[in-house]
Amino acid sequence: YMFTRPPMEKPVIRILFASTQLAPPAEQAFMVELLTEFYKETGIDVSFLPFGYVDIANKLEAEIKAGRITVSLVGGLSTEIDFFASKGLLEDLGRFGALGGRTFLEAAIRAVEDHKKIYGITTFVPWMTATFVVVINNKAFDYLPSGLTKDDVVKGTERWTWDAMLAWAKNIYEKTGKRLVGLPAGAGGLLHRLLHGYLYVSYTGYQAQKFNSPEAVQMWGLLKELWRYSHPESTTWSAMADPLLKEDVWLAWDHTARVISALKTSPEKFTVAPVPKGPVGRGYIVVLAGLAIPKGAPNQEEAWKLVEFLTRPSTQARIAERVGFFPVVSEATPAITDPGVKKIAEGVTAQLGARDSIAVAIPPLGGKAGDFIAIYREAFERIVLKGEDIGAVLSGLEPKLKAIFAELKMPEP
Amino acid sequence: MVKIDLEGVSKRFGSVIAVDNVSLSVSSGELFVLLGPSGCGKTTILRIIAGLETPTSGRVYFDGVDVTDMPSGKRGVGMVFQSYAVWPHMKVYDNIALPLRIKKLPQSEIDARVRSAARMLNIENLLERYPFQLSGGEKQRVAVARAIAVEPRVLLMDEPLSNLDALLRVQARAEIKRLQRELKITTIYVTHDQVEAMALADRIAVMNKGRVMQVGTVDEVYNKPLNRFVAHFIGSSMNFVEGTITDRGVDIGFALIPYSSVPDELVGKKVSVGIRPEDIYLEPIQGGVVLKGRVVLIENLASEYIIHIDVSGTLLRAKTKLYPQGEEVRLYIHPSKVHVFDTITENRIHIA
Amino acid sequence: MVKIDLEGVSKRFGSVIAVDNVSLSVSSGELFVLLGPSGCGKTTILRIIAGLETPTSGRVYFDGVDVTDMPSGKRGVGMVFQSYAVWPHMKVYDNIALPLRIKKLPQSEIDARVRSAARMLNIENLLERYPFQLSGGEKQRVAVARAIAVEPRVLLMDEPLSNLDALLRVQARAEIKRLQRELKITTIYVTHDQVEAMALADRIAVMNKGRVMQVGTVDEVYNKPLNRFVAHFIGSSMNFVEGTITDRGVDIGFALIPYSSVPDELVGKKVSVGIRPEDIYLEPIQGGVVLKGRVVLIENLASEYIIHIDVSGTLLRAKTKLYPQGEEVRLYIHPSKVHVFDTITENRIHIA
Amino acid sequence: MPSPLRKHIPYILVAPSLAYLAFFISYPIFYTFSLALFGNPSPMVEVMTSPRLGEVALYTTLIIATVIPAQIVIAIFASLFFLNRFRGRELVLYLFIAPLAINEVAAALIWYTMLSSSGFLNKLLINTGVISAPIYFFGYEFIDRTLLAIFLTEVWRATPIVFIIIYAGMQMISRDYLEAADVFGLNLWQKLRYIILPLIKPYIQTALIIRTLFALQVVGPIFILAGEYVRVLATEVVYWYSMRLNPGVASAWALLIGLVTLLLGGLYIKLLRPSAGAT
Amino acid sequence: MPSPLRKHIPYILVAPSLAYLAFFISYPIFYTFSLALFGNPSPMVEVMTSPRLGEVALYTTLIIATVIPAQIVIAIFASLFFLNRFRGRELVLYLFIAPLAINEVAAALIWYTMLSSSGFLNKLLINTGVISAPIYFFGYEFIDRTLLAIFLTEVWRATPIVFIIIYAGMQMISRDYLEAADVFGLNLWQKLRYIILPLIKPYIQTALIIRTLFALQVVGPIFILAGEYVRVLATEVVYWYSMRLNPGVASAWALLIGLVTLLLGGLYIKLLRPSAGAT
Ligand SMILES: Nc1ncnc2c1ncn2[C@@H]1O[C@H](COP(=O)(O)OP(=O)(O)OP(=O)(O)O)[C@@H](O)[C@H]1O
Ligand SMILES: Nc1ncnc2c1ncn2[C@@H]1O[C@H](COP(=O)(O)OP(=O)(O)OP(=O)(O)O)[C@@H](O)[C@H]1O
Ligand SMILES: [Mg+2]
Ligand SMILES: [Mg+2]
Repeated sequence: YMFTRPPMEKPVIRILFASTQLAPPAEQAFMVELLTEFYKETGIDVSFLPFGYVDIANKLEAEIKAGRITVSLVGGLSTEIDFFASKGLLEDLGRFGALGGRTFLEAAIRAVEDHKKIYGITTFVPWMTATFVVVINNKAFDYLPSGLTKDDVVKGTERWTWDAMLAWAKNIYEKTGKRLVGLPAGAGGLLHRLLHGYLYVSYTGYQAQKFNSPEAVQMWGLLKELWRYSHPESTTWSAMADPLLKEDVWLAWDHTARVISALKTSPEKFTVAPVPKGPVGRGYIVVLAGLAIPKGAPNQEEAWKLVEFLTRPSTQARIAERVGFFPVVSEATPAITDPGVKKIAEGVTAQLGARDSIAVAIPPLGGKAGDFIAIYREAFERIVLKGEDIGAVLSGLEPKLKAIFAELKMPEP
Repeated sequence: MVKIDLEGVSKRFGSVIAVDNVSLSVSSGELFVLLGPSGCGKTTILRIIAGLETPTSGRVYFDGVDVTDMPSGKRGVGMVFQSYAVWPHMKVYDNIALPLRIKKLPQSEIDARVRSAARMLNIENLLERYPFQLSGGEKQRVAVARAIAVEPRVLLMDEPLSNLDALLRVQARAEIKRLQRELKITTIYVTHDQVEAMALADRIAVMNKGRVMQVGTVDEVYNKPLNRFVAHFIGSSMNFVEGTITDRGVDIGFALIPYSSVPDELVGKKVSVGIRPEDIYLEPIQGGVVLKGRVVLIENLASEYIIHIDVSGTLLRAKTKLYPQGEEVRLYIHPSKVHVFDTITENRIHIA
Repeated sequence: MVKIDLEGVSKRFGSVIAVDNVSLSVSSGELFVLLGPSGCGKTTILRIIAGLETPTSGRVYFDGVDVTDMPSGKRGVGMVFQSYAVWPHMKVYDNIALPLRIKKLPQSEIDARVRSAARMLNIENLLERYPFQLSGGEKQRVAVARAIAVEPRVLLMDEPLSNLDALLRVQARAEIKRLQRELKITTIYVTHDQVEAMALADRIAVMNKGRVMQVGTVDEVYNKPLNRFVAHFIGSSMNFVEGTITDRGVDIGFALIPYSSVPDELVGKKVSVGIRPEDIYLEPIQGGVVLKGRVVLIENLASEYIIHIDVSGTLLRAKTKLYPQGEEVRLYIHPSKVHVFDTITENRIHIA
Repeated sequence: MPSPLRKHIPYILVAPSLAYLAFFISYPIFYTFSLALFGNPSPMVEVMTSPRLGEVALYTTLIIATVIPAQIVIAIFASLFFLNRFRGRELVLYLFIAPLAINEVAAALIWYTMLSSSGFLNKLLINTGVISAPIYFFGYEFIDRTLLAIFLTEVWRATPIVFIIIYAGMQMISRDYLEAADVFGLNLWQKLRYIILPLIKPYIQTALIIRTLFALQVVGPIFILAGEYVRVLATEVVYWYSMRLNPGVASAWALLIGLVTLLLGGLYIKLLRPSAGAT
Repeated sequence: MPSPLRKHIPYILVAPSLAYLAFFISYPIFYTFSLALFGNPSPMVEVMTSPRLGEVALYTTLIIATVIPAQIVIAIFASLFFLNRFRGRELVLYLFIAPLAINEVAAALIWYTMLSSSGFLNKLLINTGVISAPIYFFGYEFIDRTLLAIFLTEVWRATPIVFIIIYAGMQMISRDYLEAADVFGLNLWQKLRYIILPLIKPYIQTALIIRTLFALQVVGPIFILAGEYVRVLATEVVYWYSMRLNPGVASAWALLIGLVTLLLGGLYIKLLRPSAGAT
């Protein structure tokens, strides 16, 4: 990377920042830009090193063992940090005290608390987040079913349920003759997240525990029904931005990163809403990235300064605009200038801040993640697409699901 | 059974004029031979008649119908290519049979024709071979067999027997002639072999540099060559002597060839006088002019001799079966076998 | 300047025996002609000498050194392929020049040799053309020019002039002969043209079905053919008459060819008697046997006639320059020009 | 080259390349085998008993068996067409070859966009009144039409390669042979059947091998056009490798691709053995 | 075919295919252009001013400029070698072609496994005492060696295609021409230089075009062997399309690939214009 460093005036402190996130080149470039500003401000020269998750773990372990630690700050998903913590690789950040001028979102705080419960230390500071939202073409509001208002949807009230969404889709279909719900059921789509992290949680309270249960059967029934009003091309869509823009669909559920381009292009067309809730609650997945300091790391004070810099509302706003990860502090959203990004950020904030929400994390299954996902997708294919008997399919797949967790000696989430 | 007419046909390849304003008429059922030096445009004319080449200008007629733009396959011609163009991926049998199959002849007829053509060319035992397993002459015979087996309306043969030995050539020539006569196939035959040309031809066209120099029967071309080129080209190479026409005949320095009726306007004209070696006799002939010379060299051609004779400083070649007795010889020339050409235009001067 | 020896060379292609136990010896600097019917193995022999084909058995020696396994390029041969094998992607000039460039001759020498070879074959004006822009005869001349320009130790020519007209052929032939003599290049020359063979050859080998039938000078082969095949093959096709040897000569039914000293053991033998058309005279000759016959057909070959004569039921052909007067003719044959062959072995019987 | 000694020269000349063959070619091949065959359960057994095998075989066969013949036929006719020298030939030729330059993923996207329910084609047909409701090409319910779209995309994108090879072959046919065919009255079809096709057999063979090879490896376009629901050998490799994180089973599928390729390759070589005489 | 009327026949015969050309070929091409060029900011402008362009150009050039020439050279020598008929020839030939049947991703994985620090090669070398510490081929610090690994993988995997094409070409050379070369004393190199190479120019051209085309599209192996640190045109397409979900910029990169392909294709055609005479 060629960028001209400013002339060295004061003695420079160099720290290494290893991260599993923002590895793609353009995001790296953005980080370098951001860190240059940090350097100008503090005189601390940060080297940003994108690494694979396994590599960081190995590196930290080796360095700690050898007693020669080079990395001062680690960025990663909360689940990855969980793994580092479980190996005792992290410092307690409790001693640095609170960061002023920012309010962390409910869900973020909860995640930090969870870790504290297990490891007894503050393992990380929330850094940024991503989640799944519902994006609505404003035209759809003309077809709201009785008993549902725009406000319900935007604010995510009690009445904004999966059943309500079904009624809405049905209403649209009956009035327009079109199937305007969109789901990312294509090859690269994240449909499985909708299944285990949203619908299952909303209907059964768990991602996997009650895989084969009457509640689950009810949920699948709803999805089958909803599919009838979903665009048939959904099975080829891996991201909803395009179908939304082309108005192939009016109601779409997808990951924030996968709808952002639609909102950036035509922010005025769309509304971003939290996801609907189910009988048990508003289940949703939160993907949270955090910052941690390795045990015995050099220049910890400087690292903390960097943590402060990265969680500042203004920095958070810029991250949201440039790389599509969303703020974890509520002050950041108003600072976002791009109207599309801002809309999503509002949706995310609404979702992360909702009281009845059940936030779950994607279970860290390592090599078994693929098998886990495959079970949900197979259920979808057989129940929804092929119309097989719900009970039979679920009973058939349940042992496989249980086997995964048994093998990993993990509780079923 | 087709009459072929070329009308002012020319063909240029870039700056090369391969055929230069040729008009020809080949009668129906005729065997017409094209003779001429290498590169004079014979192949090009055949290709134009076959429809493989579009003339740059001029028209081609079959039985009076303009076929200049008719696709080759529709013209009903059979052709022996100079390069044979035997299809390499087919056995000899199939090479000969394919054009017949295309015509949807019954299987038995095809088989009969293939075998009869193969018999004519002595390749019956090669029918199951691929072309790469054949010698040069064998390949050439396959090409000939293929062309005659289709019994075309027009047969075009481009040096079809050039790679055959004398015996086989005589045999094949006779077979071709027989078939051609029997089926009355209009045939145009390119050859370099003058004996072949004479043995076969109803008429001959002598070409040079893309032009037709003379068309006529063998006799006409041989005995009354229209110009020096034809005289020189046909037969074994002619003796040429410079001379002048006088009122009593042609004065060639060392002799006077007497002519009785020399038109006045010709007197004094510079001429080239051509005499064929075979027209120079070592024994007296009736009405012959006598020359005296000295034998310089004798070439033995097994059945005859070419005798080089110095006649007052001019070297003449005589072809004879008799071995000359002694060095000094007398030569006899008959005025009717002497060809007189204008030195400048090179055209024949008729004189008797 | 190389002496070439073949020792019991055979070549089979699958079940086909192309060359059958041939032993030959070509002297250094000799011009040796291979003659024989199409498919008799001439090309195969050349290819074996060139090193393009490994003999199935037998050995090849150059100056006594076994070269049977020597790679072609090392043998110092130049070859004119029957199919020309002119490289299609090179201009004529480069085709002729490439082998010289390979030899690292100086540029000026290359240019001189290319131009001189081109001049010899009358293709100077074609040097800048690609092969596809040439006529058949022109391509053939390029192949010849390429082979002679390298001035090889051994020159192999496979029907090098078959596509040229008579005049050019005579010219080219003379040039080749001159060059060959001058540089003393051992040359093996395949031709179907007997006139060419006779004009060029120091010695001739007559082949048939992969075997050598006779090797000798032109005179030997023509005048003393070792067997019926050679007699039949060489010269214009011979008249054959069945006969029996008696103590006074050979009885051919309608005449007796008298011989003075017939060995006793031959008397009563059935023989084939061969007489060449050119050895049958229509005018009296000294010591000739007289036959009476009736003219059946006269073929006009322009400079001479082939006269078909019925002699007591046997058809004889005579070649003559004289047109016969009347139907009834007398024929004269000289016993020394009569060839006698054993009817069964077909070998010559020496008798005088 | 006659000498018995010279017969060894090629061997000596290529001793290094033989070592290369032995090591760099054989080792990786054995490695794939071991990855695919050993394990508990053996991935290969898993694949062979998997319920998806039938489906995969069906779709793979369907695509290979329609796309490749179509491409060969189109390429042959295009080659015949381009052998004629006509005005503007070069331009048309370049246009015809142009799709080659487009990435397969890009090509699939283009066709997806063109054929999707709100795409160009439907708009055109609706606006011109040919149809009133859009024709769906994509989605699980319309899997037959999706196959058609895959067919079109593949043909569009990859025919030029087949064309380049076959065209090169046709250009090599000596003009003499075609002229002889013309003279003897073979029409275009007969010329094709009796002269051209037999002579370009080696090219058709090359084209078939190369195309089969690549057709068996196509993943991106299928994922784009059909999502997960048209499963072929290659998508299984990717699926097992990158979604299921199971290199063993992925290798087993890859090995199957290899086997099918070799099998078809052998078949082509057998069927298209050049006639003995064609050099 | 002389007739002026017949001159039109090809046009008439292919009217449908011309329509096909006009619609199915041109439209998608224009579509890519529009996707790549229009937008705010124009993706093309974004690409052309992106700081990655230099890096991408460097690596793309490096890979193309080493892999393809190496493949052509290897393929030419392999073809020469396989023209000799020797015992076991077929077997060696099949072995040589075999990598063709291996999926590119699988091939990359195999090589990764073989060359990795704990892989087969290092084990072999360490066990035989040639080296004492493993040689690293992969990782950001060893990017030069990673390029070598990419080179090896690509050459291993894709040379057989080049070989098949060039071998077909060499087999078509009339034996006469080679025999004439033998007789006139051309050695192997001279024969190659003066006779064989000029005659197989069209094949080398075809091979170059096809290989360049595919080399410009290789993604999987690069991701596997080099992670994200060796950026070439094709990886940018995939990156922007599936990681950044930005079809505009992806199209712009794809268009660049197309342009480079056409450019190189044009160059090959120009440089390898067959000598006027070679039919
Ligand atoms: N590859 C082959 N397979 C089988 N037979 C062959 C092969 N090559 C040549 N022959 C046969 O070998 C014999 C000799 O062939 P060769 O080419 O030497 O004849 P040739 O005397 O040169 O004849 P021509 O005068 O016709 O050129 C022929 O009968 C020919 O058919
Ligand atoms: N494609 C071409 N480009 C340029 N010149 C050509 C082309 N084809 C033929 N020619 C020339 O046209 C002339 C006539 O060629 P043609 O083949 O008709 O001669 P030919 O009389 O058959 O000669 P040969 O007896 O040698 O076969 C020759 O001078 C030849 O060089
Ligand atoms: Mg000719
Ligand atoms: Mg021969």
